[in-house]
Amino acid sequence: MEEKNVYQPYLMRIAAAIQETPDVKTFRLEFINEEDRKNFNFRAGQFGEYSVFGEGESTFCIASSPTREGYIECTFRKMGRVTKALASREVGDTLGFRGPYGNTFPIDQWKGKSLLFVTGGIALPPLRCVIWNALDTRENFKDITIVYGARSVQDLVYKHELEEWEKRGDVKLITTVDPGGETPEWKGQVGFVPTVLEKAAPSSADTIALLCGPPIMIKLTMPILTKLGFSAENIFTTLENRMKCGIGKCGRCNVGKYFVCKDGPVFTFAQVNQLPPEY
Amino acid sequence: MTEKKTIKKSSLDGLFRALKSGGKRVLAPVEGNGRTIFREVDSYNGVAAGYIQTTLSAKDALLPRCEEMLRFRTEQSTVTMEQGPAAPAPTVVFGMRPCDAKSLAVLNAVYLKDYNDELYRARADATTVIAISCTSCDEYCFCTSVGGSPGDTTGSDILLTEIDGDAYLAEILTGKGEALVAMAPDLFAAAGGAKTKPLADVKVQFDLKELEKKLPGSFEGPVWITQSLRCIGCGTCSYVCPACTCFDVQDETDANRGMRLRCWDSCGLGIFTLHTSGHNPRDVQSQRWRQRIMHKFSYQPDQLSVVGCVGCGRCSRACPVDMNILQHIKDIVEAR
Amino acid sequence: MAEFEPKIIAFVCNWCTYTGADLTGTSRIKYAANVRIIRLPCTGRIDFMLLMKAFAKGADGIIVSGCHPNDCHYTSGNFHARRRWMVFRSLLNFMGIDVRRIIFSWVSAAEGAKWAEVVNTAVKEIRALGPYDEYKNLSPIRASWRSEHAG
Amino acid sequence: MQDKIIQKARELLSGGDVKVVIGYGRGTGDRVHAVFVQKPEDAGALVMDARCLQNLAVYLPKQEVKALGKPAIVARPPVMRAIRQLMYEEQFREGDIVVIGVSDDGQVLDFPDLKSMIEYIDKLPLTLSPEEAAAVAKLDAMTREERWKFWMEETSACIKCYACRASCPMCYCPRCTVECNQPQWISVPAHEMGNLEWHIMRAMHLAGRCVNCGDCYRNCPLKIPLNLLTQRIIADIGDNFGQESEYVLAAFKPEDKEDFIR
Repeated sequence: MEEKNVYQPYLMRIAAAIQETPDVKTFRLEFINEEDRKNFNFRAGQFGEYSVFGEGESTFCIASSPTREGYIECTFRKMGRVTKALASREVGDTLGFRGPYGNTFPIDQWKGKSLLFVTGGIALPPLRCVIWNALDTRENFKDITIVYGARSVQDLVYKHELEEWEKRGDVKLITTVDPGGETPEWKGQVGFVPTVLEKAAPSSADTIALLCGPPIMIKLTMPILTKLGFSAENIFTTLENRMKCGIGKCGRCNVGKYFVCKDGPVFTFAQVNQLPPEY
Repeated sequence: MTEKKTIKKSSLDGLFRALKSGGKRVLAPVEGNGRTIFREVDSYNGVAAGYIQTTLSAKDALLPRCEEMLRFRTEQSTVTMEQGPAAPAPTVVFGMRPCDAKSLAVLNAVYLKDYNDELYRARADATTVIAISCTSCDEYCFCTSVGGSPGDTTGSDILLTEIDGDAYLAEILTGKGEALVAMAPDLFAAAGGAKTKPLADVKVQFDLKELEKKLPGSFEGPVWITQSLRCIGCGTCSYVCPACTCFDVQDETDANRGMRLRCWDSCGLGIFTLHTSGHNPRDVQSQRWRQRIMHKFSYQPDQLSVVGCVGCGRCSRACPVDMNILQHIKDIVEAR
Repeated sequence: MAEFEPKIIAFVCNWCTYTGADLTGTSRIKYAANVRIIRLPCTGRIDFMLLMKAFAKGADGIIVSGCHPNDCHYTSGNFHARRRWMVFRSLLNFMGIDVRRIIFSWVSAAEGAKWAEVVNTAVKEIRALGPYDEYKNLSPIRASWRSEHAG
Repeated sequence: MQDKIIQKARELLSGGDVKVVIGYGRGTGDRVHAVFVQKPEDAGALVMDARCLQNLAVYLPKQEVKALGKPAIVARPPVMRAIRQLMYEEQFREGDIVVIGVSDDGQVLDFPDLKSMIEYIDKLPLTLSPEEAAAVAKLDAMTREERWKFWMEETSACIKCYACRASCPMCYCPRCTVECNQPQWISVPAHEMGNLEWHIMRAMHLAGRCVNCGDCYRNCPLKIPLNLLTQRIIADIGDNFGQESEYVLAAFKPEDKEDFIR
């Protein structure tokens, strides 16, 4: 007779952990309860609330692709109370997960188009979900271009996957690090993402752009994308506001009449431009 | 379906006792130490009367200031969920004002839309509201400006209105109300021609439609800074508000047992939206004040078809720095 | 029924009391095992918040101890601490918190025997006062635990 | 008195150095509230009477008020004490603020600089009024159990709206201890433990700094007598450490009382 408490997380076991950078970690989480695993599904762009019991919950996107079933992955930077606690957890430990929440990237509508991913630092994880989703259904898309930058070589996340993408013939990957962040062995570009993007000048014809990064990067990259011929309707991003509930109740992520958690987090820049600047 | 009966004021104590012995927790306004707040009572003795408005609303009954969301136990690397919060006690809230009863519509809209908040719903289901219509008001009241009235029945299960002869007219509005009457049927008499005393004369002070029309265009206006320069950024307005619903979530532990708690939060506090990185989408008080007004009078009407303000005037009464919401709204409506 | 064994948290300075407590051990002086020692650089670092945390987390009593006046490794840490303790103790007392449960002492590095005596006396006194449930049960998690076990 | 303040404000604003006068003005109903007068011709809006109790020093660190430029502030003795303490804590320097002083007997005081204001206020030691002292003594006279019951009853009414903190000129930290969560020093929710911890912490962080303006109590929506806590501390400090213009808890005397230490 008792209905499910919407705030009750699934119990998850850490199946694998990767130290991406000195302060960024990726966990692969598997459902402890078989029933939960069977009933669970999500789509690219959705997020969840990850619990460290006793410390609280933290919000991240699901960084793995829905095409890879049976587990989810999350990538986070050690920053506050919960992420510090998360970072101290190890393979085999139990965490909580609530979700999936929020809207999705309309990948189905992008069939037959090219995709351009522009991202920096810790903002790659939300797009990684889409990248793998697209790569796992590669036949549905034309060109796939990824422009990814970080402060330094050390700060690049998913280093192994970057290598893998590099080696694949069907992805054009441009990696860059900020001036001064390169190492002697660094073979990628040196420079800020907007500059590198402008130089690479990918075509906007029949292309969807996905832009995700720190506010300053977004601010400087938007004019470049516009110059390259992208309309605001064809540039997608995922917003990140402080959240507690993830389901439109706690009130934190309210921007204008929308809740980033419920009506987002995926928005086109045409939509973002209509929002009050409170994100 | 409204059925009308009467109940003598002298019978209220009997009613309280009947409710109590029938297994109900009865909350009623009690005055003392400079505040009138809803507290659990055993009898009608000591229940406040004649208050224009209680210091805090009865929101605590439906959305407690601190509420258990879930419970867990940790043993090394494993976590087990424990039996969650006990079912809320069947509760009667006596003496809400009609504006407060109307605020339940806002709580319902927030907590039951899209994702059903079972914690809230269980409390709402377990709660019966006996409201008392207003025969007096003060300069802070403006229920009639936001679609309410001193005798509004919205949200009440039973509405009491004073009649001559030290009695109340009882409008039994819902099945829950009927069930309460059935617990002490002898205390209620037929209404037959009962004449109610005049209700408070709360004047309409602004045009709500005009305000809703005006707000989206005034986001960038200077009015927010001007109005909120004196705002000191506490959460009083939100916490005394019957219709404010925002919350925080906090984990607390004792050795290997833990609890996740939900507690009130306020958009007036800077930390509400502060990211761990230090970035704050609403960095200064004027933005937070704007959010408060926009959320109640623009976003909620747009998204939930409900106005997030019932005109109880508590925020204005309690504000340390006289941020009078009515005055501010009037100024916004009148601004060109 | 077994005698109540109070949990006591001792906040001590690194230079005097901690070393003194070490001496108690090396001198093979036995003392009550109810005390968990937390070593801090100086009594000046013993913030009142630490004491509150100890009570909230279930301590029945607290010992705060450091260098005698004029012996502070940092010259004046204990003098500053003394003023704050005085104010804090008075405030707690004013709020109805049982200040008999907070024992302040000066124990030097040479006073191994005094440390044992301070601890033993504290344990005896706090045992007589009983568990400090009044305070620790204020937290909802403790309260719910309590009500379950009462039922 | 009011006319003198208006005249002074007008002069200051006309002079060009002062950009805003923080004072009291007519509020809604019969209330007064803080006003921020920026033009000499608006100075007539300033009010000064018995209702003007808010400690306006609370606005001095506020970002949007700072943005208006150099302030002059209407200051009764508690406000002057607050400014003195804020200066001691290096929040302001000489020349940052102009003070339009108002003495307890209603005289408008002309302070050419903050140094002269400090000299003035140094001569007025902070003591409790007989009524305040009596209220503190009443609690002192209770048993510990009675005091505990009293404060449990009072603090359990607390909703953690932080009006006490927000209205206090001494609570200017950009991040309050209750917002520090590594570790979580104070329980955030307004349950009995969280409330008690909050009020102990608040009072302790004001020890030796509180100017006894009474805003924490006046502005508490639940009328919890919080100022009794800081008043107890003021009395303790007066009794034990004497009156000093410097921050007494950053100072010490070798002979300070230690009868409670074993």
